[in-house]
Amino acid sequence: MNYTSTSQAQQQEMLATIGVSNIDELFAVIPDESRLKRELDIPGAMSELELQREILSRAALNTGAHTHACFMGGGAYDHFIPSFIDQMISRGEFLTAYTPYQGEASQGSLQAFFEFQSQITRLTGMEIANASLYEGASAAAEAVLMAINVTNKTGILVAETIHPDYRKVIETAISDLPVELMTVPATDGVVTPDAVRKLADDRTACFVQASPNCFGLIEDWEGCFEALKESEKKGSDPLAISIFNPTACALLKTPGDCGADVAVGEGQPLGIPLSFGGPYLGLYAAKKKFMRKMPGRLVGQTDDAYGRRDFALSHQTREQHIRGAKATSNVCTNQGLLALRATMYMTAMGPEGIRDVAEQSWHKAHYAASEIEKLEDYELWKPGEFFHEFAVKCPVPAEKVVNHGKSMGLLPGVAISADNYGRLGSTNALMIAVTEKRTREEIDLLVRCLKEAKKL
Amino acid sequence: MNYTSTSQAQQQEMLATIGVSNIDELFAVIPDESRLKRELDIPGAMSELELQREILSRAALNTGAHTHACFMGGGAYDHFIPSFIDQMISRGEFLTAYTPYQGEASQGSLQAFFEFQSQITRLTGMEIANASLYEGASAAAEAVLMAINVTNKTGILVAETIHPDYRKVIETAISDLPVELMTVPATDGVVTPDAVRKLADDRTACFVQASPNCFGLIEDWEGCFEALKESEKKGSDPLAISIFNPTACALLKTPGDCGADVAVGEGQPLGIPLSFGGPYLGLYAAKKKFMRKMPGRLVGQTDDAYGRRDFALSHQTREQHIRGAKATSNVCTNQGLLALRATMYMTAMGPEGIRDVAEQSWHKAHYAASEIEKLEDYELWKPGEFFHEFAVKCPVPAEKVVNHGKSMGLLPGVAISADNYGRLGSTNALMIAVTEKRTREEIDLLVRCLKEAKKL
Amino acid sequence: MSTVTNPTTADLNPSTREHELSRNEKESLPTIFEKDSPGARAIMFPKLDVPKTEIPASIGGSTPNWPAMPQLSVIRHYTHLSQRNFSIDGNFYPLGSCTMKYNPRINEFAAAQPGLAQIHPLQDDDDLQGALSLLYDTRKMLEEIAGLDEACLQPAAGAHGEYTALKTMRAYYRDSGQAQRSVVFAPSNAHGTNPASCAMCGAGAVSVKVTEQGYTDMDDLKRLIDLHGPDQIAGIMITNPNTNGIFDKYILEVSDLIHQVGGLVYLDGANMNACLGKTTPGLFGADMMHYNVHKTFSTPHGCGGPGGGPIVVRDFLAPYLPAPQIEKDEDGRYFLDYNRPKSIGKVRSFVTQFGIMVRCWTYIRSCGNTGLRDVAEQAVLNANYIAALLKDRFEMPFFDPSEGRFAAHEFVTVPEHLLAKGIKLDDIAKRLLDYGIHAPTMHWPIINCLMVEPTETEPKFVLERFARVLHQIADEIESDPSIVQNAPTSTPVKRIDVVAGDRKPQLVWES
Amino acid sequence: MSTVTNPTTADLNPSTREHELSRNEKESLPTIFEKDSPGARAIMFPKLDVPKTEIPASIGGSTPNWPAMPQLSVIRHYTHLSQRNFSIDGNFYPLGSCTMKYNPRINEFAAAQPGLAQIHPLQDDDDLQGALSLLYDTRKMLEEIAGLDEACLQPAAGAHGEYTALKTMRAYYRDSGQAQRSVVFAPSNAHGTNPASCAMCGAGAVSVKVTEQGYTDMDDLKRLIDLHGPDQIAGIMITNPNTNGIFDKYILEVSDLIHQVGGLVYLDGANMNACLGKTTPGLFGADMMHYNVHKTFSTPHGCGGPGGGPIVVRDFLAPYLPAPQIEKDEDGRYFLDYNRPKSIGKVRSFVTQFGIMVRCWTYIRSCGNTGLRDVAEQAVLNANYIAALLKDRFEMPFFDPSEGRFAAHEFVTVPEHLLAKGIKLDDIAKRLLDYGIHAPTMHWPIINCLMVEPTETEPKFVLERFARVLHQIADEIESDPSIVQNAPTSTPVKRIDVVAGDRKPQLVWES
Ligand SMILES: Cc1ncc(COP(=O)(O)O)c(C=O)c1O
Ligand SMILES: Cc1ncc(COP(=O)(O)O)c(C=O)c1O
Repeated sequence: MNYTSTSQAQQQEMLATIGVSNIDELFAVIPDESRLKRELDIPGAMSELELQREILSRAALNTGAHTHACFMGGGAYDHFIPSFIDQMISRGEFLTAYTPYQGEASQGSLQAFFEFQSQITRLTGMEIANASLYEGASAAAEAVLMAINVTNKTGILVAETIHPDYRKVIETAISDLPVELMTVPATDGVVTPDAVRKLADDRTACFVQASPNCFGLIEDWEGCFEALKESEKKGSDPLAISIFNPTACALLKTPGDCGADVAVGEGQPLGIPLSFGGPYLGLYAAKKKFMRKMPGRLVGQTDDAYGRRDFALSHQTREQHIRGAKATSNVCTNQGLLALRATMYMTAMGPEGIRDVAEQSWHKAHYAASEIEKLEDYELWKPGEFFHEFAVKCPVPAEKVVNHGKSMGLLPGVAISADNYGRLGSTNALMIAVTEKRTREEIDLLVRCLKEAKKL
Repeated sequence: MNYTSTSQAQQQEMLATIGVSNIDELFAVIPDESRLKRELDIPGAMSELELQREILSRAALNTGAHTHACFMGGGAYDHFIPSFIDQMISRGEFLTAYTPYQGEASQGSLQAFFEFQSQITRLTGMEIANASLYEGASAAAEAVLMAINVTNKTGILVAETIHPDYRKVIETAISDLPVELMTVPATDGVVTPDAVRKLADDRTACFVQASPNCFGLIEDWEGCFEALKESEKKGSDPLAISIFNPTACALLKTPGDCGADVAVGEGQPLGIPLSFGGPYLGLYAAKKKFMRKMPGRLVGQTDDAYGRRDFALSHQTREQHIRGAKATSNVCTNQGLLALRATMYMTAMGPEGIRDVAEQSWHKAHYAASEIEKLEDYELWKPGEFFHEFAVKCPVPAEKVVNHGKSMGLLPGVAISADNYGRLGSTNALMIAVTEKRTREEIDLLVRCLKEAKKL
Repeated sequence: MSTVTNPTTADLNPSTREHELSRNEKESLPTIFEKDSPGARAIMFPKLDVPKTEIPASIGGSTPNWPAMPQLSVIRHYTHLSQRNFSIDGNFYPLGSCTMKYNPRINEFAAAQPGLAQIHPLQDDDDLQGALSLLYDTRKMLEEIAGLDEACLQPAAGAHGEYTALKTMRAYYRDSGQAQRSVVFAPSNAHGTNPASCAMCGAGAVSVKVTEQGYTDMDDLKRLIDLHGPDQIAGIMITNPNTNGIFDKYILEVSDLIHQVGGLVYLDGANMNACLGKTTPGLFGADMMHYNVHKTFSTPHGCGGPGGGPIVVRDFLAPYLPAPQIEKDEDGRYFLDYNRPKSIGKVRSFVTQFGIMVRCWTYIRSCGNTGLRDVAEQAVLNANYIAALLKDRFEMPFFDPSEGRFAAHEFVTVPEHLLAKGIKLDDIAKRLLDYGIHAPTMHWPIINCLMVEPTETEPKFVLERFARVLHQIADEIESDPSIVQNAPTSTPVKRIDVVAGDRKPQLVWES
Repeated sequence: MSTVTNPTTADLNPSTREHELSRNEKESLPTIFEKDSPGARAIMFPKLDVPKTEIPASIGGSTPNWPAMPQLSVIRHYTHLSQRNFSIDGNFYPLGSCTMKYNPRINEFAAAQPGLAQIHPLQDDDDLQGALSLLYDTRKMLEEIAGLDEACLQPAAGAHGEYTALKTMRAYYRDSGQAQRSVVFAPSNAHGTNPASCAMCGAGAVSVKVTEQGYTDMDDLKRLIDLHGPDQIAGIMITNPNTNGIFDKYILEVSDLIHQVGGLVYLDGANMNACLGKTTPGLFGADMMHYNVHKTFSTPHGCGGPGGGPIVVRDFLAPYLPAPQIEKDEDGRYFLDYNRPKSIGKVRSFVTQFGIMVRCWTYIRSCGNTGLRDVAEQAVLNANYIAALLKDRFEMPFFDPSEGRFAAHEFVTVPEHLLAKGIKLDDIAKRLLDYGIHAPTMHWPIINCLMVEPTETEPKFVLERFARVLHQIADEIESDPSIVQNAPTSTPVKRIDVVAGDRKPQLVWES
């Protein structure tokens, strides 16, 4: 079923109008040696009935948050999603519209993106925000590229404690550029202002710091960004780039509160399903002065021919389709529908609702941590405040705990070994995330799981 | 969460405008002894998060067509449903609209119902159809009531082989009326024209016959209706009422082909989920001459003030809100959204698609029957042609087969014992329905199940 | 057909274009019968994987006939159709007696779960404990809210509930040697389904007068009892709050009187939204009642249905209810009980509008005990608030705060002063559509009235805007009646000629 | 705020009403910031069931601030917003180079399955064999359709694919001692992402001329190779069929030339819809390519995204692709392979736009091998058909059947004759909106052009109507240009002043 509907008789009529006798004449320009003279080696067509069956049977091979109580985080969190979102987002007028270049025919998406931008700025305490990038890590890389572009400097300071994937994506992004990445080392799992002070100098373009960081710990953005800004005296004007978690922003100090120039983050917690890591939502907010340097689409409020308020894409001259090689980024297709999900989520939850999510996640995570600390041979791996995720040092390899948990209907967390955390990892370290969705019963079961795993 | 949103301060403003000081003043008229002075004894409010959890856990306690290959029928069939229907039907403009009394604000539903009526007439070979009744059995009862009303006669002939539930619903419907129900006996599982001839006389109001009947057998509508009409000579003008299966209509002779005056049926096979028996869809079609006697809403094509085509409810003077006790029926709320599902299904499938469903169901059911017949000690219970459902006589109680099937991932069929089929049932009889959704593999598994069950 | 494949001028005029309609389109939309794509298929099937069996000519028929469409055209067709409807999701919908409250999406989530939507009605009880538990809970909660003893979930809508209850009532009388009792009273403002249901049950519906203040006319009731003879009285069908939008002051007197003569009181529960947690039918004398779960319990109206009409009755009537009943044994196992020898039988196939009951359960559990009471309070407050904002200009026979006469959850207005300007009630209703507001219920229970029910889920600003719009329409009528007489102007079609439709009925597509 | 709670005249004028908008509403819709319902909650949470832990003041922040809304208002807001969009589901959408084909709903069904939508990206491979099998299949099918060796599913969109491929290319050169190769050619009609991606990879994008007939200018390419020096050439990014809507006649010459100087050929796969099963990039010389699965493979555009930009490369480039790769071992077990020592690293978190790849799998398996070829054939036929219907009146520089020059799956027209009447290209585009048709791509690849891509899923009658409408618009321009100059008139807003928006930018709500 390929969704075409033109009958052979109709095709003949069309060919006659064009003035050819068969479809292959239209392809005549393709050089003979470039023609595919066999059938593609992929299976034959399937009916929708067969597809439904096949998809259900593949899906049945997976366990996940739908079958197990999920304590996994590491950048993707199992939050509650209001039921209406799936139904609303599947409206064809949202699902099947293109980028809103034709403003008159796209006021729906434009206004939604404008509201999204406004909500993100209010959530992060920043001045402006774009209408989405691919996902968190590449948004962070875009921030670094903007910093290079804005400052014309070469020193990229990155906190040791940003998530290893974010670091890799930044490394890849700058790999062909004449800049240098320097790691700001952590003490007890967080970076200190002193460590920043030591490395920031007249070549510094930016400093990137995540809070919560890759151990779930809350970093001292305020102190570190202040330390960074001291390098102004050394003749640079580096950008403070914060990587934030949008849920945490409703409870803790925001990037804006702490003096960030740019705030990037993964928007998945805002009503987006886990979906094996994508499609997610890259959030990008900044100070107003970077408006013309920012990547991604911006929607602005404007007027129509009758002077009535409406919305349109703004500052398109920053973008690749106008500016080509001089564009602020190559991004074109973004994550529009996910931004819509996020704005629906934020509107429905309201600030109080997001605050509830953040508070309950906080309290439940802290309850879990305190119960785990009571267990013999288990301890929190790092000191310091955390939000809703924390690292536990287990007396056995974390894999063992994870496997035991599965048999109990749990996904106990993310084992952060050298495999995924490199030097930062440890065979016995388990990252546990607790969202508002987890019940006390499930947390208690997790604690039992840890207790039992030790003895296996 | 009760979905209200008025704050206490707003309530105070509103009360002040009304001129009272608290809400209870508005309820003052309720006599003291009629006031509920305690809290309702039902649980406290639940959040959506808790509801999602609770619903999923209750749903998980059920097995069904989503977990087992379903060979159950008996009035509800596991057919393929195109994926788009669920998404389209959940559009608020369909889901949350009222009955289309305000035509200008309801052209969407009106046109859809008009198209539905038109498709049902073409499917059944009848001249007109209404926009739905509750479900099949009560639609059959409505047909009998119309026959009484139209003919002013008292004899209700009912084929012995209509589904026992339909019979019960008809019995209940006429229980307070001065009419008499007579059973037309079956021979080898079907009613013969002769049997009809014997009972039809000058008092006959109607004759009700289902095909496929309660054994899945195809009845001789044509012959029986002709025999019925012979009673015209005896001074009556009875109505031939056929109970049809809409899928079968795409393959077999239709009620219209066979001279039915009224055709009623269960519309569930037209894209409606099994959903434990409801909400389903009562189909009601008739000859044009019964237009003013029919129950249920009718949508007609008409014009607006500019003479442009539009649609409106038609012949409302038949209905209870205009005619009260003289209405053709008491029906008010009907099954609108299910009629929408059905018309979406019929439009998407197209006549060829429904024919495919009917043909594949036919061939697969006949394959299953022939394989079962090859089994030792199993046989088809009744001779005669069947459509997609047939009764098997098992060497063991049918319950045993059913239970064995469950352990193999099958719902092997409906055991038609005295419990549900009364005199027509048999402990060892199993009704097996095979739709286009069943694969040869599943059918072969069913055959194995029967074979094994014998030995348990 | 020709509109589809051949260019026509209509096709090319932006205001009468045919196939690709923007959402502002105000013209007729082609029917599926005008959209042929020969040979197209929106859905295909797998190749048959079993041997074929010939279909005997004696039983075989022909394939039905309507145009084929590709999947894209199907999607567009229904998308365009949907865009031509008002709905709660898009519009304020103050239809009196219809309780057009918000339909929560968690309800839809619930009913769509495969473990609920894909279960067969004839599976064994043991395999459906989750489903049966939901039904059992629902049954019990409906009993509690009614203040009555036993619920039956079988009826598919309110009218079906009336019918089922009347059948139950008559079976009870037959069984207790009072088969002669066949007179059923209903106030003159009763909903049309009440007398129609009586008729279906062979019971004579006798209309009782309503007083000027909108209550049951006790004198008339007494007169009628005498007239028909006390031992002929089966009972009364009464709506409370009644369709005049007020709690019937004499409800206890009415039920006492009926009970005294040996009759039964049936409560038409369409207006239960005003009662939830504040009173129960049991407390004001009802012996039986129906709910409209599509009103009170937020299940969607779906362009006219499906609904749910569960009934609840007192103990002594329970044996006559349709079978099966949903029960729970001592071990906590749920089961369907078919063993009801005195039952009236069945009023439908299978057990109930299951998907609707799942939504009903979800809603009641969402609200919770005090939340339901708050629903009733807010619904009543909202109705009175609008009434108060309008009363200076819109005559309200049954609303007078100065005399302590308040509305329940809805109110009735007969705008005589405006009608005196020569306009028709319809004109006001159609003009409301231009403001994006669905018309209230019209001409019922009184000729020339509007019956306004805002429901509890509308925010205050929506109520205020509605009042302002009605004032504005009153201004329009006073300054230039043609404005409302030409309404609606912003709907996809202009004023529809319903009468013409009835004169030359065309109920199916004719090409 | 005041618009919400206080009556204003605007609020009462049907044509400027504020809160309850019918679908014909042509006025501004209030933003969420104008819809405060103080204290309202659309969603509530359960009571906390664990002891509280105090939040230290040193880290605590304040609650963000925007208005609360009840659930009904939320639903209405997004329902109303949606009604202000054109979409494939509602409109013909002939956007050149965007391949706005029908987005099948079975794709959405697939991606929404809990077993696919609720799996965590860091679960063990063994617990995700279903998910990994879908990705592995997708990878293999994309390799086959490309005629290249190894696919990488990581990139989130076409531009991201370009970026990933260029990074891969540069890593390959570095690893093979040719780090100096940094000149990347792109024809002057290349999509803006091509040079922008080059810039992000520190590669100089050099523009190559296009001939009058729309092909790559071979002479210019040779000249540029000489100019920059053969050993400086990293490669060329080429789109084929190109953005002039034609298969590049010289594609083999181009790739041979680039290969001769040691460069690589990158195929921008935006136009793969015209190639499916008819040719492969591998067969015309590409070494690497990206797909836009939101174009070719029917995943929805979602108001701008998400997309998917998987790339496929030849064997010798594969070691440099991002990790992880989806693999299958001898036992048929699927796993993620992180062991790629030469990999460029990562271009995103986790593995891929999983939900999009599920839709892509579903679509490819739905079409099947020959079905994909038929897609390409119908897409090309449809484009040529429209071009043929329009060519007498709309100048087409690259379409001339009499000379055997046909369109691929899209075509470009520069309506000079009409523009000469004093109208702007925009006027035609906006006038199309009035007919319910989305505007084609404009001013690209040539100033003043329309680029029309109908896709294969549009039925013939839609193509014909589009042609008729364009003829009609031409008539309008010839008779009275003001008609098109004042367009659109039937959209919710009139012609938007984009320039003003850029002058006084307001990018967030200010109350
Ligand atoms: C007072 C009253 N009674 C009965 C009914 C009939 O209920 P249903 O439409 O559910 O059959 C209605 C419905 O509008 C009603 O308002
Ligand atoms: C030719 C061409 N190349 C590249 C792109 C960019 O792809 P994406 O939007 O998926 O990033 C596009 C998108 O429109 C395109 O048309």
